[in-house]
Amino acid sequence: MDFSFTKKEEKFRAELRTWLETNLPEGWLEGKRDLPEDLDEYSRVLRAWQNTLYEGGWAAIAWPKEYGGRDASLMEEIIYHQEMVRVKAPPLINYIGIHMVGPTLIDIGTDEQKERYLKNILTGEEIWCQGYSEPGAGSDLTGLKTRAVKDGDRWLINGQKVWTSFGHVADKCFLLTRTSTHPEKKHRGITVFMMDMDQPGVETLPIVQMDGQSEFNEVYMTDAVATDADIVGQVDSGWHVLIALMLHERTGIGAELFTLEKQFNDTVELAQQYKVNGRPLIENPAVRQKLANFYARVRGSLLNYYKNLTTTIKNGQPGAETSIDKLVVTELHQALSAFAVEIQGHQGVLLDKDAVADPKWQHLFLASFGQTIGGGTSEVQRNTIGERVLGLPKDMGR
Amino acid sequence: MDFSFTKKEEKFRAELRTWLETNLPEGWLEGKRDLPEDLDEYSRVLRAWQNTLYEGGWAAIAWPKEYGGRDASLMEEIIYHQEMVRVKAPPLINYIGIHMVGPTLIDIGTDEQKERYLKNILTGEEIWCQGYSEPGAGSDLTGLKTRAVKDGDRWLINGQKVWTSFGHVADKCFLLTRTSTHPEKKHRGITVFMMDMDQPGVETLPIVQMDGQSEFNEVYMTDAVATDADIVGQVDSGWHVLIALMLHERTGIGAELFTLEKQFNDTVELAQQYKVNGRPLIENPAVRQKLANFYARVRGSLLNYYKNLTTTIKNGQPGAETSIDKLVVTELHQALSAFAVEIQGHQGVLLDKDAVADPKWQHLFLASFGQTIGGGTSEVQRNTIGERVLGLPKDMGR
Amino acid sequence: MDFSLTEEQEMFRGHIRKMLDKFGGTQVAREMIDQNPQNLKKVYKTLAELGCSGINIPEEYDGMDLEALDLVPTFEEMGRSLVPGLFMETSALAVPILKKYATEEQKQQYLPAIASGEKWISFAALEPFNDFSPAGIHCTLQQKDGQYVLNGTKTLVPEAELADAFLVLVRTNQEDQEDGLSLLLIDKTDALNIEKQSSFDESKHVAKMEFENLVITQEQIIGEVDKGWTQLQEGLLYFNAALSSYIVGAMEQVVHMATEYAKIREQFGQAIGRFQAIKHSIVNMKVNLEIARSLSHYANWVVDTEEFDREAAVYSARTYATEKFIEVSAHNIQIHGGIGFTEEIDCHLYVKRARYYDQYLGSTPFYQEKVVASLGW
Amino acid sequence: MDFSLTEEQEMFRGHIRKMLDKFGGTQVAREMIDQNPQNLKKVYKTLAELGCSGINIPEEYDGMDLEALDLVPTFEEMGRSLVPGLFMETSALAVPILKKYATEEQKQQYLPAIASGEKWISFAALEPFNDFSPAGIHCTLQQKDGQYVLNGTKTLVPEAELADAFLVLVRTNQEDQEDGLSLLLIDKTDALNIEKQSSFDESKHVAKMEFENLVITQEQIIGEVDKGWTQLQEGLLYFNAALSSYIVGAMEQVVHMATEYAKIREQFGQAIGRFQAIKHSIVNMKVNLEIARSLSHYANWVVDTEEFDREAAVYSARTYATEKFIEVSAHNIQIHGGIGFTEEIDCHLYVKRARYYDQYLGSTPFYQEKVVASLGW
Repeated sequence: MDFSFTKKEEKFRAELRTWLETNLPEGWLEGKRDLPEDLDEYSRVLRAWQNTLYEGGWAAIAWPKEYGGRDASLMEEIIYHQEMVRVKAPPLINYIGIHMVGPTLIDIGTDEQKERYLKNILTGEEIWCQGYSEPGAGSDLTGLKTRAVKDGDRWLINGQKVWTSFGHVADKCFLLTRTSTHPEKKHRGITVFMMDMDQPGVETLPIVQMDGQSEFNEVYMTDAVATDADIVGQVDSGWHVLIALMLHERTGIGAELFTLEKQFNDTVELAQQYKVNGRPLIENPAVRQKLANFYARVRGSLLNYYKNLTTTIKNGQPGAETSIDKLVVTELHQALSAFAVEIQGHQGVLLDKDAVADPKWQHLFLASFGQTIGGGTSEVQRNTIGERVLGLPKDMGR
Repeated sequence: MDFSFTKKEEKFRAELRTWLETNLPEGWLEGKRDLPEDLDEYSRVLRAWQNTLYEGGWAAIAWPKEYGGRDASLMEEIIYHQEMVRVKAPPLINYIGIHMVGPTLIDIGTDEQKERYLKNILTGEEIWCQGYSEPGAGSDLTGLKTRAVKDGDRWLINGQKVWTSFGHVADKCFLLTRTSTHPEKKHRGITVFMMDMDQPGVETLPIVQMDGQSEFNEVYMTDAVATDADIVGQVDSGWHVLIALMLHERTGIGAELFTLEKQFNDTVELAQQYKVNGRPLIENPAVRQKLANFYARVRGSLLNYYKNLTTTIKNGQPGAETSIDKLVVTELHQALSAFAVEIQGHQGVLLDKDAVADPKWQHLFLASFGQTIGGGTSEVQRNTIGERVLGLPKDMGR
Repeated sequence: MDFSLTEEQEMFRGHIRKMLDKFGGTQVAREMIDQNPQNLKKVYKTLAELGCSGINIPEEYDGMDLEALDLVPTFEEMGRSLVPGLFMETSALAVPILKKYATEEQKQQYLPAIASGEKWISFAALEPFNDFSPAGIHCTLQQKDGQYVLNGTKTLVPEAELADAFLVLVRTNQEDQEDGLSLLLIDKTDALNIEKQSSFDESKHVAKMEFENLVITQEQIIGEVDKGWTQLQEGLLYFNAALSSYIVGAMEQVVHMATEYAKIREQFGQAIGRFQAIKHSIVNMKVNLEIARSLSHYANWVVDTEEFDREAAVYSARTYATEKFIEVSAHNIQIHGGIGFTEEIDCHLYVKRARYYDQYLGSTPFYQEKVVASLGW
Repeated sequence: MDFSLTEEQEMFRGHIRKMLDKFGGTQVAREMIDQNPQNLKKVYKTLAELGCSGINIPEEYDGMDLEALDLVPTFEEMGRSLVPGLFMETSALAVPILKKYATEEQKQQYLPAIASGEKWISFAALEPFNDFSPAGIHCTLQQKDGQYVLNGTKTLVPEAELADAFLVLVRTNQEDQEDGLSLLLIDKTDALNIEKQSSFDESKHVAKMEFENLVITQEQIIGEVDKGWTQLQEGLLYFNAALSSYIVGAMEQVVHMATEYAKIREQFGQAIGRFQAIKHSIVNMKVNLEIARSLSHYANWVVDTEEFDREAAVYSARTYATEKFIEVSAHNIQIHGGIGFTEEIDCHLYVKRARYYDQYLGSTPFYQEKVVASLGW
């Protein structure tokens, strides 16, 4: 057991830190971190930030050097996430391109596809979204109904997607479609297309979330067009593409955990500064006990993540245990943000300009309800852990 | 809404209370409540107590007058349970006879059966046990494998029962057997026999529980004998008998709730008397908060029971809502007894003569684990509530 | 013993529900998010026409002289649709306090106008010191040049823009640690400095009020001077009993939503209500609802008696309700999955209201201590 | 970074497990219920032969001079089988205290004998005042006629009948509120008044010790006089780190039992592990186990460092482990159903041990306050 970083890793951290200090938008480190509210303006700024990352060689560190990456080790990825959380870096607008589409294409794409797409992903010239969920297919992706039908030398796509992140700014969509029907084996007959978002057959509508944000879209496809060259992998073998893709999603949960740790530290600070009739909350024994309880759970999840990471490094790929990380971090996010709002007492329900402490807490509390749903609900995670980690019998219906 | 008792009800309570004061074993009300440890002696004392009840007309108040009961109303039954809990009355050794077998025979028994059995149930001359669960049939009674096969004019019974309460002292067993097989409709083909326990083919073995008690038995039947006259209802229609029987189990959960209330009051007293370094526990804010929390839950369950009882009185029979009472009271018993042990700190793990407070808490804590299992596990109760109260779709496998 | 509402009470519930359904249920609350109180005002007008606003007002002041329990169906139905506004503050806080402590003149001035639905009263108690206790009240009423003047800041005053008057808790005595407060009734005038605050639960409006040398007359003081906190506790018993009913109504709708959705939503070829993870979660919600309902019905019965557990029962009903309301409304979102996280579906309205009430007028530990203390433990 | 035990440590675990399996796992603990310590003694002899008892003892005292982390596999495996006895008290409490505070003579006297498995040391700290804090320690060591005499009562002394010596916490200064205690090491003699107590967890023996004018020499005092509580905290860091490992091992066996039973037990025509109520309950147990394990591994690493979170990490590991051990062992009974409630199946052994350790040497709030205070919050 060894919790230290190697010299090489520390050098990597120092290099990134120095680069960030020079290249983050002006005033960012000092707290001037407002992003434009206007969507076009917002996406322009974030594309520019991604291009800055690209030019510094920091856009996709895990990619092979030949495709513009750094061949970064898992530990370096971890350090990368730690540093980005530390400086509260602007969001990566092409997250899906960098972390999902790119690695998948590098793995199983054709040479033409690599040539055509990879660099544009890195520079932010082409932003990607993913078209997975549908109104009737949430936890159960095999229920998808969006159909792609061959029509001469092109494919016509019809159907609806929901929860398409970045759909409103995306140029391309990594789209799951049904190309044939197998009532008994529903995961067969799925094909992944890389679809142009900018075409007459594609329409997007923002989804307004309960926290007032619109990070996701509905995407309606009416005779949207794609070609054979847009297919990832083989026709009808989309399920394999999905599995390959999931294996590349190696460290995203790490970023979540570092964010959780940061939020916990902020909660402690909140308790030290927030006063009830002049007395800081931290003097309240019940608050102290709850902080100690959260401390154990937050530290425990983080350490458990490191343990799973060690296994991942040794085995070369993540195991089903990572479902534990996802389950734990999202449920803790929810509990912690609720606690941070609750301890503020009656003024804790005031928002934005009227909030007494940092207004982020109220927003985090609302946003936390999406976390235990998106990316696989807690119920699905528990099934995965039960069946794949513990070997319990499979649920009905699958 | 009206929480008062009628004059008739108060008269009933006064009559019972006076009778108990005169007829309880000597010294009982003053706290001399030791029952013999020796099993034969124990059962002799309890049979005598039941006979005392019988002679006073208090053995089976809900039975019709013509069979030796009082035609008591539900409210009178409630008062009966309240008073019995109040004086910590000795256990009713023929509980199963009085509350289950008797009412079922009165409802669907033949005249001969009524004649033969009812009075002996009342006097305690014949103690009954129930033979339901089997090693492979716990929550799912349809899985039972004990077989009764016709052999001339008698039935030969082979199989094994577990969790047969009072099996070690019982004279008769209310026994579920399989008499025919219906793979698709497993609840068919079940027949209820009233089997003699005192015969060569029947052997009982005590089950030692985790709390050191042995309230239940395993019963092994090897060519045990019964006759047509011993069948309750019809051959192969035991499921209907079971349902009829369950409708008669009207107020048992009330007794549980009154016991819970008593234990909660005792917990408050414990907190008032138990000292940490000279200071009573009740001065500890965390203990006070938890007591308030239990107060709400205990009062809430009790009030909810009264609400369900009101519905029962209006509809003439209990609804599926009673599963809520069972679920809540057993889980609260568990939480409350754990709390009572926990607040005793390091000395809370000392037992019997070394216990610092009433040693009953440690025993109640251990016994509480059986409550969320016996009489339908909490999981089964939740299914019942979900399906029968809320109308959610039925689980798989049934 | 009969632990159920009467047929009349249940019939009354039917009227209210039908009326609120006509207004589109939560639509009224949603319009308040858009600063549009037109339908809310119509609802209140109808409630007054149905007699709701006079239920617990004595006949001599044009009311029906009924009891807290008779208000339960109204509160439960309002809670089901999350109707905001000042009904609870008026009928379950101002009215009991006026009945018990006001002078005959004050009663004449307010009670008939409340019964007829002409006057709605808001409650200005909380302050920026985050403490709902006598020590947390710094707004001060002082005698100066032969008259009273009021100075200080109130926060989180509900629906101030709709109020005709405010019940205000102020400090009149700096020495008294246990109380030293007084209750004022201040009519809405342009002289009042009211500023809308940004609320987490946008369908429940709150405002800040700043008092700067506001002149107050003796006639505006309700009850005994320096005994305001003590008198308020009596009013809060009625308010918290009512609040628990309101929340029970809201919880019932939440459980209903979850149950119905679980019956029709299919995943993995099954209605999701068939999965025990979902089924048992809804069952736990239902159990919490039923316990909350039983506690709340009893609280509304006991508050009009002198039973020893009067306070303990009311505060238990309040804390159990606020605590479980958050829990069930959060589970409701989880059961709905993605769609439960959208603004379009009602789920979020309930979780926001739950959070609002949980943090309103004292925390769970605050009320738990009151339960224990009131029982003499 | 490498968050895993080394191959050597894992290999060592294999030896211990094989050995304990040979003794029938929990059979050794069950024999203690029947007052039969023969196999327990054999287990301890074998542990000493394998070198376990000398792992963290310096080479100059015949030990292996390794670290707390190297004891983890042993503690986890002992926990898995609930092996009682004084291994933790000796190796994870007495040894660290002796190493840090004892005189060279005291070290010579005890450390080699511990390394070889000749001496096992019990811990007499708790008293009938239900308070594990300096204020709760009333046993008093006084100077009288030029010698020290000890008076008072200790309770819940573990496996006193098997101990060769006792580490005893006594008061030496009546004025000092923060400390004023001292640590003694008292060899077992017939003069000691030891009385077995009836324990809730019958496989973990405890006893009462009464001291009446017992003469103590200066050489029996470990470390500085009047600083016993402070010194003890240092030892308790090691002890609590070890305890968290022991509990992790026990929890692992509990999760294993539940998982395997859920795979084979059928009801309603299905393995019960297919029902989400059961499946998700076991998953929650597994998640708690893994978090506890991660906390405990880190605690045993950090205790031998000077990291700022050394104390916070150890006490977090302890409270998380004790709390979750009760929870998982209770769920294990529920998952087993009726048979889980019998004496025959091991379920109850774990829930009893869980309760025992949860209440041993301070409650969860006691340790939570230590966590927060140690971080300077």
